[in-house]
Amino acid sequence: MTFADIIKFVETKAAGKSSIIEGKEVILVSPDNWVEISTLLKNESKLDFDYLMCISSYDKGDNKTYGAAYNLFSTTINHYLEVRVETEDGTAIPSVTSLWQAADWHEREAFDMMGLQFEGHPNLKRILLSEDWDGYPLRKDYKEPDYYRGMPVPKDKTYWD
Amino acid sequence: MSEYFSNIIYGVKSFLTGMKLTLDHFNNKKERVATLQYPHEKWPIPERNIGFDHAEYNLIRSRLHVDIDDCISCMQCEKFCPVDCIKIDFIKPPKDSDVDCGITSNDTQKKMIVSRFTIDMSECMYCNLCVFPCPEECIYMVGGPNAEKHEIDYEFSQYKRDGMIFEFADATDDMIRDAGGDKWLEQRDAKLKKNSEGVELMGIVPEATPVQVAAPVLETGTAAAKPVTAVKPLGGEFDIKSLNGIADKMCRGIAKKAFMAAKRAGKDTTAILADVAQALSDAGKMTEDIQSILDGLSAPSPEAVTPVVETEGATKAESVAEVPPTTEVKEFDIKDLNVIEDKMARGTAKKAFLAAKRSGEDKVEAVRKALGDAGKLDVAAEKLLNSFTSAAAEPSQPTAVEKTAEPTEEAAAESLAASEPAEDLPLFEIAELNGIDDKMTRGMAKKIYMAGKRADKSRTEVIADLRAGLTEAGKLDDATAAILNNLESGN
Amino acid sequence: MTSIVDSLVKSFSSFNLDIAVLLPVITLIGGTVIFLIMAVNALIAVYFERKISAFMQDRLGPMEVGIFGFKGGKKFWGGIGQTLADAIKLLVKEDILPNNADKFLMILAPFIIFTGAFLTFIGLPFAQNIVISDFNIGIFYIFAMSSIGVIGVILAGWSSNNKWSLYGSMRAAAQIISYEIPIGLSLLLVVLVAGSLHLGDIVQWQADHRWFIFHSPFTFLAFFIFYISTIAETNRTPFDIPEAESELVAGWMTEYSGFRWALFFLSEYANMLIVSIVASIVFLGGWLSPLQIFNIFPDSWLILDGPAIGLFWVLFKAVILIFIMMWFRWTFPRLRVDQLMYLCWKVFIPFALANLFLVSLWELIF
Amino acid sequence: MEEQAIAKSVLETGEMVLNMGPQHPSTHGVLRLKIHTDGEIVSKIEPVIGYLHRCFEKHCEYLSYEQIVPFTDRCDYLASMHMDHAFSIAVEKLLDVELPERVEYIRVIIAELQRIASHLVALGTFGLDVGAITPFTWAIRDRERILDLFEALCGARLLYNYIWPGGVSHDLPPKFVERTLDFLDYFDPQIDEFNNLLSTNKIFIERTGDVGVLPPDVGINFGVTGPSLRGSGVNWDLRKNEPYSIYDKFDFDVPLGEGTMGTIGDTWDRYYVRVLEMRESAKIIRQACAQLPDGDVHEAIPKKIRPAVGEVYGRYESARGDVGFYIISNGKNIPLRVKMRSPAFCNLSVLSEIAEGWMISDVIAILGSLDIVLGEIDR
Repeated sequence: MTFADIIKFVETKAAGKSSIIEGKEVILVSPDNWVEISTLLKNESKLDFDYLMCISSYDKGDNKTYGAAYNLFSTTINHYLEVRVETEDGTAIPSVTSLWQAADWHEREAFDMMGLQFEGHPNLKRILLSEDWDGYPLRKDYKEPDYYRGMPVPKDKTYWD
Repeated sequence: MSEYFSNIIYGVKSFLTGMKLTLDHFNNKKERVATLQYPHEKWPIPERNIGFDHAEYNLIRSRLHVDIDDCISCMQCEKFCPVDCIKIDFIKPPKDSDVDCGITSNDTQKKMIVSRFTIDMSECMYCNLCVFPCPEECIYMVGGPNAEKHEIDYEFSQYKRDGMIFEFADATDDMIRDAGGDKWLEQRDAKLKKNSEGVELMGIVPEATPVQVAAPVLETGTAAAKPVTAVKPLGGEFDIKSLNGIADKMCRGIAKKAFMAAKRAGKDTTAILADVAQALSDAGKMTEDIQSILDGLSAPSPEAVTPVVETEGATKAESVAEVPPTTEVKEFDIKDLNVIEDKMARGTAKKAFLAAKRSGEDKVEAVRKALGDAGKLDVAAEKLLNSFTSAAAEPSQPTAVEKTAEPTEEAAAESLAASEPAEDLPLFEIAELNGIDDKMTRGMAKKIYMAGKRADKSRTEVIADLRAGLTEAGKLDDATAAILNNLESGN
Repeated sequence: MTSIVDSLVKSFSSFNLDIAVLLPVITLIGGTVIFLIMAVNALIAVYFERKISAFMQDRLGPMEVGIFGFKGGKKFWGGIGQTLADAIKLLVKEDILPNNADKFLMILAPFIIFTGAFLTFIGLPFAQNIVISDFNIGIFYIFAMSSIGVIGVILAGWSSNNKWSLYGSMRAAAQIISYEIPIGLSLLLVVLVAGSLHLGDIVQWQADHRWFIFHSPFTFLAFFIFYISTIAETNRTPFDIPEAESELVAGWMTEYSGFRWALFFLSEYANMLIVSIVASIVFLGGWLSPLQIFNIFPDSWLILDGPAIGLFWVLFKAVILIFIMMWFRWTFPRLRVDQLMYLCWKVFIPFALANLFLVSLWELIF
Repeated sequence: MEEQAIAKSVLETGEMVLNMGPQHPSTHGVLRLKIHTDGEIVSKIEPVIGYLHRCFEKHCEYLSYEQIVPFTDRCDYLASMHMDHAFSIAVEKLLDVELPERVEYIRVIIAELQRIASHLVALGTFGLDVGAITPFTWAIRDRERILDLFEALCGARLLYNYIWPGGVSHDLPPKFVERTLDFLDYFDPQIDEFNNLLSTNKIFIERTGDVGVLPPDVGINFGVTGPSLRGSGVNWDLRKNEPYSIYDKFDFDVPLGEGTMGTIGDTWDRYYVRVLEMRESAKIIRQACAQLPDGDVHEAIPKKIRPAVGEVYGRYESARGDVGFYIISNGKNIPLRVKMRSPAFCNLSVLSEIAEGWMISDVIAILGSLDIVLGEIDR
């Protein structure tokens, strides 16, 4: 199905629950509607998005709004959809682990790097960084720590510059 | 049950197939073995003469090198480096000053003096990204088509991490000062001092570090003749391995024999080279290639020669004045003649070149004459030779001025250091003596040093002791004397 | 058959020495000889193992280290000093005992393993009359002594206080104990036919009749069961699961280094030699010349059956068997624990038992 | 009663937690597996990753597009060309560049050579994992020849920085095509040798057949891609399904697991799919070499990469599976956000699903068959 078809279909099933971002082939879903939309995308046999390729977290740059971009694909019907869920800092996004197991680690990574909270995730803890790391490195307002566990973080090549 | 047995049979069959294969490899080891015994054999470097936008682009990923004479300090390479391992500082002379920054080989007038061009090869990720944007093609990785200039560096190792920082800028402090870079010098010296004191190392700012001023600190801080860490002498030290470049086995043997004999007689580099050349021509094996190798060995020798020069003390000024000829050799090298396409003509030209060189005539004229006699002087060759005459004429003026200016300055500094014996200089480190090659001598020197140290002697006293003790034992050779002289001058 | 100890006692008897003095002297001589055999065996076997593996893998192996400047062959068989250099390196290496290890047991374990291999050599004939001490129950003695090592393996694994070591030692214990059964059964078959536990007698029987491997189809099969089981017993690929380096790091040897580890190494290669010699004596006619099989040479040729020639034939056969072991190692992947046990309990033991029964029938009929 | 209680407390058997890695011979890098074991049987696996985290995505926010390419090299260091190619495809999508034909052909040749090289390492190390050492050195021996080709191509043997957005850094060196074809001729019999030594060995089949079966639906749900998924019989190859570059011009098959030595989707199938894929890659290279057009490879390289505001998700079939680059541009020469979907990351997440209940040795074999590269997982 093309993007327009998918939108049409989603609109008939869940009207007003999602919107299209202007000029892009992307659906924007609010966290409240995400459970319904995701279930629809996964389980509806006409959509059948069985393959969650990637969850990319991103920072809108206003220190407040963060988002996750879900790249979905259907291996049976061969169509593609990008869904974005944007949230204010502190508000959780419903986890889609129960639908796509692949989301497990991707959501953990998004939490680790961007500080997105995923509601209903079975094991939401840091995955790439150590457990006691402060802050979320991929946020635009992240500052590198001066010390980590009492060790100074090298910042400059003093012998060099 | 039948499955049980068929399994066993299949198993035995597959085992036998596998064992046959390995035995085959074992028996045919002659054809099969793929090992390359590294230090003895080296991997052939693939041929390549393709490139980004000109014919001889280098593809080897090895140590970076900069032809600093060609650098116009456009900062492109620094900008493109993803890991920030290139650091360039430059000083723009004021408009009214008459400082000539030189001309690149592409005939671009340089507008700035490169006061610092540092590459930290321990950070370099060999991505080659700095090489492409260079407008003057002066930064490249050694080897490949540049192999003539710099042999590819296989091992590429240093004893200290600092050794991986290469400084390519050759502007002296005076040049920088002339160009109005006093402020930059101050900043650099302050930075060096701070670094050597260990302040802000690894980001730690200690509350009060007991400032232990070690000898090397002062050395670089006050009397820095060359900025920052020493550049690795590109020609390398002249030793017997340098002769390995000679392809013919016989010739190499003769050369090495002569080398060893000369070395045992305690001759210096130039004398050794002369001996080697003599021995080879006696044997009738002197070819152009070998001559060019020997020339190459003598060309980058200023660094190697200087210690010898320094021992001669009084004759210093004269011998420094003799150095310029070597710069001329650089201007017009035998390799430049490779541009000549016709084989015969090239041969004639080279022969003439070598003859002129040996007799000390003007090489360009000699080559021109030889070619003219042979009727091979075509337009291209004429053009080439003309470019050399003009190139030799133009920049030689300012460099000569600099060269004459330099020694006086240096000599003044030297005499200053001599007249005011460095009382304030602390005792040097014992590690400084490691430069002494001979084991016995080194041991003796160290013993004397320790005795002096225990007796709380000053630097000059210890050095005097060393000199006396070593002379007595007959171990004070040129190199050791040079080291001692260096130590004395606080260098 | 006389033994080295016997001849030593005989030669010392002229000095009229007290037995309290004589005994330590003879023990010392015998012990030194055994230790030298073990050390030299390890040096040579390791070198050849490395070379064989290298050639099978299209490599060259060690090529640089020589002895007194002599590196060996220029093209392929170079680096003859490598194992010696490695041995020296192992001896001067820092000996590390983990903090939480049971230090006493950990120090003890390598010696137990070493002792197991060492004691086996006492009863092992290298040729006619070349045996340290000639037991009339030789085969039983060797079989018993070679099983001592497993105690050391278990101790080493347990005392290291490392989970990988524990896994390794448990696997080793299970494996060695299991594989002793097919080995025992195959040897029993030979004993049954030859009617003696004495290795000299077994060889004599083979001289009188024919080699055991060719005696009947069942003894032929028994040889392969014996040989493969001994590979398992010596923990070599494809049965090297106790030290499976891709799974258990190094199994029960994980925490050992330096000299203690060298003892393990020494015993491993000594065990290889032992089982190969036993196999060659019991099944391949020991010091009998293979030329005798064909019976085409005149009897006068059999003069060549002296101890030196005998030693040559025993070692020749053993070396071939060791080469096959190495060949296996560099060809096959490793079995899994349960498959190893399957192979032992469901393949080898039933076959060995059936063999034992059938060979008895064979003896009755023929 | 009391005796019973004492006996119970003494004889109680608990699970043992085993730390496999980060320093372990067969975790293929610095992966750590927390394994709960009951004897030899593994009851639970928790992969712990991040030991090789080098802040790739954070770096990308400070580097221009050209400068990111050498960093992508270092993600999957066994298939650097694929990473370059994947990133370049994503950036080209963002820039909307038309590539010269020659560039596309060169890229395909290089990418398929790289696929062979990467699979050789995967197969060799898989052999090591199950205890066969000889196949590893044979595989590495053949890989060296490919690396020689790459060295002639761009000077580097491992991390190439060769495929740039808009083109490639150098044209093919002289005789490259001939040397490549020579290599392929040499390489074909080597695969048979490899099969005889390892693939059909009874012990190897015992170790891998029927072990660690990955059902197709589980694989897709976990986001497993590449040969690991194709081993389960799922016909899923981006080169066929969503042809990028010029893969639609070539005739090749997508090998699938068939359960020859057990069940479909077992470890042996995952292994053997890679063997077959090497042959298919060779097929593609032969075709591409035959059709290679002339042209300038630097024609389409943009002087400055400044994409318009927008984002793109570029997909690529690397040796390990489906690589994705999600790039958000804000119109500057430095991307706002680069997210890399690494195939090995998803492939590894399925390990605990398929390896639980097997023995320690099997966990090693299953892990080896997933062919992970930690540089890519941890980024």
